[in-house]
Amino acid sequence: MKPVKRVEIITNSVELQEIESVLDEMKVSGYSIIPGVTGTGDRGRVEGDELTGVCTNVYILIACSDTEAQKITEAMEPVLKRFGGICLISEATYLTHSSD
Amino acid sequence: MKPVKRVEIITNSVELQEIESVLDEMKVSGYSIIPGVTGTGDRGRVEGDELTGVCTNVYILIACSDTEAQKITEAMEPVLKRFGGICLISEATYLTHSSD
Amino acid sequence: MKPVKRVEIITNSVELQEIESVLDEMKVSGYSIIPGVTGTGDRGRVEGDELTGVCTNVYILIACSDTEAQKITEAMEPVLKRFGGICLISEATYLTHSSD
Amino acid sequence: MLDLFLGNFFSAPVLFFVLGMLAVAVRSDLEIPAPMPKLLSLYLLFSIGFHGGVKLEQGDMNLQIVLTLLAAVLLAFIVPVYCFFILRLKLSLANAAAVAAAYGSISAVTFVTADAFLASTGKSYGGHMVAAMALMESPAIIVGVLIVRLNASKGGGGKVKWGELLREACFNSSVYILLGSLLIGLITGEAGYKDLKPFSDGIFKGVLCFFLLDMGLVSARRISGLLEQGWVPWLFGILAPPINGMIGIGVAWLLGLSHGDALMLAVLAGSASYIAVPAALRLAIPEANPGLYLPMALAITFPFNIIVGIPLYDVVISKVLST
Amino acid sequence: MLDLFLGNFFSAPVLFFVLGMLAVAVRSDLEIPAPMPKLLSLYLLFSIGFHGGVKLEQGDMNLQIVLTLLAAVLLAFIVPVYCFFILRLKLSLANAAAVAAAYGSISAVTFVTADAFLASTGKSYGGHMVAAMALMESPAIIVGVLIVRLNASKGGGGKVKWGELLREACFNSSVYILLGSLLIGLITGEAGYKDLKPFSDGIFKGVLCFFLLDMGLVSARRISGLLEQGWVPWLFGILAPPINGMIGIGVAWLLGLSHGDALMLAVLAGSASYIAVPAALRLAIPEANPGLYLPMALAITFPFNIIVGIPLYDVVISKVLST
Amino acid sequence: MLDLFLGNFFSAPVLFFVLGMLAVAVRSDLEIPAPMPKLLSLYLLFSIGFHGGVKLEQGDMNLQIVLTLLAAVLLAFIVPVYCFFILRLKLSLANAAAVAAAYGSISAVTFVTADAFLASTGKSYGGHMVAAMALMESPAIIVGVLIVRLNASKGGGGKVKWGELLREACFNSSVYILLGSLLIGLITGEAGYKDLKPFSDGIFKGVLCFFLLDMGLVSARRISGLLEQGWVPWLFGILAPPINGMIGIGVAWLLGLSHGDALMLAVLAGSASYIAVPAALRLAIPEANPGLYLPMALAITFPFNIIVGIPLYDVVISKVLST
Ligand SMILES: Nc1ncnc2c1ncn2[C@@H]1O[C@H](COP(=O)(O)O)[C@@H](O)[C@H]1O
Ligand SMILES: Nc1ncnc2c1ncn2[C@@H]1O[C@H](COP(=O)(O)O)[C@@H](O)[C@H]1O
Ligand SMILES: Nc1ncnc2c1ncn2[C@@H]1O[C@H](COP(=O)(O)O)[C@@H](O)[C@H]1O
Ligand code: NA
Ligand code: NA
Ligand code: NA
Repeated sequence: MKPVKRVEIITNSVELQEIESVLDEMKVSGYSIIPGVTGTGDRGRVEGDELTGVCTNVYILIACSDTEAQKITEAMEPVLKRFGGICLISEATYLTHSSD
Repeated sequence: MKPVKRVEIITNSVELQEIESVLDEMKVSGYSIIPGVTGTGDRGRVEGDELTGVCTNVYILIACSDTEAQKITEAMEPVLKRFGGICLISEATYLTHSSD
Repeated sequence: MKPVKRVEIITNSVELQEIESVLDEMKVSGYSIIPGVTGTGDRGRVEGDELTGVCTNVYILIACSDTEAQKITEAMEPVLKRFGGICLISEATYLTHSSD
Repeated sequence: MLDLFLGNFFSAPVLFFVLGMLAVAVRSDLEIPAPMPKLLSLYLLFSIGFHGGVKLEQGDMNLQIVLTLLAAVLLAFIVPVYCFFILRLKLSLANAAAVAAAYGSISAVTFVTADAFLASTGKSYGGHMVAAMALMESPAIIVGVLIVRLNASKGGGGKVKWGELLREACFNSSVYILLGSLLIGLITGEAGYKDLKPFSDGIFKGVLCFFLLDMGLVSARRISGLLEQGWVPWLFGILAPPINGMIGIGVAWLLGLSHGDALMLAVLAGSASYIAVPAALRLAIPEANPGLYLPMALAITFPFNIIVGIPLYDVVISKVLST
Repeated sequence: MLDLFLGNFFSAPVLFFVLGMLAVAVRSDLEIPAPMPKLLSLYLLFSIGFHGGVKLEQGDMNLQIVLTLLAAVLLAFIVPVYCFFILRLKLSLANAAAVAAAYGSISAVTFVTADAFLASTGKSYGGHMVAAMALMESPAIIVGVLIVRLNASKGGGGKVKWGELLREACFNSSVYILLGSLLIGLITGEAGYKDLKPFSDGIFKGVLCFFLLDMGLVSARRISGLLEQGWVPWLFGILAPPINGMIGIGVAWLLGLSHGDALMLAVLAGSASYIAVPAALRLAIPEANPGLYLPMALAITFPFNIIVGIPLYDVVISKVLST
Repeated sequence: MLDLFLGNFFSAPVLFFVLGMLAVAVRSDLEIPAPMPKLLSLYLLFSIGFHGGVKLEQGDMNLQIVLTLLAAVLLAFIVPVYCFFILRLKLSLANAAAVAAAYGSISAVTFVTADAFLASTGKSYGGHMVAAMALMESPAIIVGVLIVRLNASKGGGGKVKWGELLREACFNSSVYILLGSLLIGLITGEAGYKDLKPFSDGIFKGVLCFFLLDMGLVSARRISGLLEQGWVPWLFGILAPPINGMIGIGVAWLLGLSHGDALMLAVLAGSASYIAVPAALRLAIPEANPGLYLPMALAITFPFNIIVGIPLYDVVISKVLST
């Protein structure tokens, strides 16, 4: 059990590929994606009923170290500014298969 | 980056419309919805295999201020009492496109 | 409102039945499941595009007491070691229909 | 007569239903992934509604049709009331009202299966029976909620939003697609039918088989939850269909309906709702236990009707109408 | 002439579309669950593409076909430019460019509905019109993004990834499945067609009805969002289709196209994209409001074309081509 | 002979498969949204099982059929053992056992594609080959797990739940729906077949095309992961099918099977599982790398069989059986 940061990102699903490549470049040890999220925010309702997927959000959860969290939020800031969405950071402890 | 409350609500999907209208009336700045959640609780198993959607839960995440969190939990209490489900509040910090 | 632990488990969906029976045996008061999660970790990409469901993860959220959280993480450790995935524990407060 | 039962049992739709139930028994991982069952059920409602509309356009409106529709609605109001008084002997107010509402309403898939059964015996029924089905779906919801409100002690629970409830009763998705497709069938008539036939008719029985496979899975999964509820649900779930079915046949006999129409009315009266009613009750009577009314309709009454009820009603109708 | 409009309105596809719109009006809970609409749209594109390829294999390549394809591409580049200058009078740069791009592109479902309309009047169109549709889908995206970049003040927003954008314009899923199926139809020809006919042809119209039911739901849900946007979207959304349609008919007349080909070109010119273009613009012009360009194409122009536009273009073509 | 290969390559199902692979190459966003592929695969299994049952009902049971089924099961036990010893030269214990299990099992979609190929050459095969397929699906899972357990050092990993494993081997969804549909076809016979034909037969080839489009996407996406694994997976993935296929043909020759039955046996022996086996192994041999056994079966062997294997086996059978 070790302390980690929980970074949560919710944004439009068209942005997913971009964000994933940012995370992959950063070599974060792992992340999880929940598709099919709907919601409301400054840019109005995202109903998820479109044919395009343009109107669906995606939820990304990353458990990572302090420094990684720092880097991720820095990288996310312009993306969220341009495309909307939020990024939350909270505290947690971590139990993993590779923790010894 | 500013501190926020993370309010999480999990309840039966038939309640969603009601909850959304409560949130919209409160004018919370945003929220996200994950559909298709299953689970177990005091009211038994929610298997999600019905034709009605009666047997699916929904997960709602709201990042908001202290006072908003307070109001939401007050509004949720009778709903959860009547229809089941849970409401969790935790701490986080917040990075958003509109934060300056 | 009472303090609780938020236990989050993300692992391969083939493990779900096993984990659920562990939780049911422990008689935790409730848990929620989000299916269809994808992700990346030590065991590579889980794309979710297979026909088998072998390549999908599942997200499990349990709001429980300290001791329960302790027991769950102990029970999860060998499972995660064998099949991969992560387990996060964080703090929250709890509003529920049965809380009086 | 045994022939008829075996013939029904060994028809493809019923066998696929049984295959689904067995899959749960042997713990196979077979499943029709969501949301396909929902789509298949929309398709079946569309198909039956559209075909009903086309048939209606070809026949002509007469007094018997009007009386049949009136009788159908009347049944839908009366059945839940008498069921409630019986159920109240053993169940709580909310549960008795909810179960009564389920049994006062109808099961469209039972109707569709009866349609396939009837076709295999070479008989047919009038398009207005589809309208009867749509009309019978929702009154029981209103009756159920009324019962609870009239009997409930003051101050309990939230208030009922009657406007919402009525709107949902009239426009819930199954009533809506059924009546909508019926209307469109009525408007486009034979020409429209010819265009849509390969879709609405050709693949109909195959889709029904697939859907019943899922119904078998879903209903078998629900049985375990019922085992803790004692013998009351089982007794009611197995006796209500034939009794209500016989009431339906009685009405059919009074009105002088054809064999096919009589069978469909019996099936409507004898079946119980596990879609529209539970969806409405979950909101309107949250005190009632969905673990009771849903599996009773789904895991006892539905299989009973599919396997035993439909041929039973058919036999009785043959006897009764020939007198 | 009124006959034609009523005949179109009372055809099954259009009626199902209207049924979907009404469902939203009465707040029915009817919905075609995701991701079915996406699959149905893939099916329709496959079917129309495959059939087009088979038709192309049976005809022979000639100069008129080549000219038609060239003219189609030209239209797809010019229409968004002239639309932009009109829209810019009332909208912001990004919004004007985005709406212009949507209207410069095409709506495949409108094309498919026109196909069903044409079949019901006993006429047909050439397989190359499917190729024209594929070619007309993406140029407007590039035009839209170019417009924004050329007019934007320096330093605003991120840089455009032109490579990505071009790739997406050429290989987005609708263009890809359309051209791919067309090619496969071209290769397998009549023999392949016979094999696939019950799937690609038999159930086609039924699937179209189901899909239009969903389009009705989706487009009606979008209307409310438009009410806050004033009259500009409504005016443009209703005037652009007939005007662009007439331009298409003019081109058809110049090229001496057949009635069927002319109708399809008019429909392509007069329709607006609510799938490929919004998906691309959400990334490429994030400053533009998807709550504007998407519902304009989906909730105003699409219904207009389905209900009024198609028979209107047909009437005009009858008049024009007979001169 | 080249004709046969080209004829196969330019058939609609194979072309759609290639279209899917190319979509990944050009990074199109085309996808068949989940869970549709799962449903399509259930449909294909249902269709092939049901048709097999009907054919079985029409033929009669004889010694050759019994011997064929026995031989099929024997193959399914022997092939993974010999494959394991070869693979163990280069791979870890767990990986070698897992890959061997995949290749000892079968690919139903390859079988289905061979069915379409056979139909296009005017030949047919016996319904019992569907039973053979069902019987060949699971033995290799048990062999694979046994190998690991017998060779593993004590104390490693959890214990195997043999009961669970056997149950899953016998009742996993593909075996279950295949055998269930076969039984129902056997029971309902010609009459049931006629009823379901538009669904089970009419749209079959179209659904196969759509499904292969998805298989193309899925298998192409998997190739990249294989590039890091060196040449062993490629060599084995391309050599195993023809070798195992030839073993199948040898058995067919010994038993004197018809051309159609021989082809199906070759395809079963030569194909590898990417559904049932990976699902079982992920739980039973978690030490094995799913990034190895899954893409080998899916991205190398499946395309090989679809494009080259099936016509190859056909040619060899023509040569061998004519001697
Ligand atoms: N305060 C919030 N809490 C939870 N989710 C939010 C919040 N604000 C925005 N979101 C999510 O982020 C998406 C885009 O936000 P926006 O760019 O503000 O429209 C919304 O559709 C929501 O799903
Ligand atoms: N302790 C818990 N942790 C996580 N989810 C819960 C918990 N209790 C209840 N839930 C969720 O809330 C739903 C309704 O709860 P209940 O009303 O207690 O049956 C359940 O089906 C679960 O999805
Ligand atoms: N650091 C992390 N943050 C969020 N999710 C993770 C993380 N590591 C692993 N996961 C999830 O757990 C799954 C299995 O992890 P692994 O066993 O490390 O491959 C991944 O596919 C992810 O969905
Ligand atoms: Na009833
Ligand atoms: Na256009
Ligand atoms: Na094999």
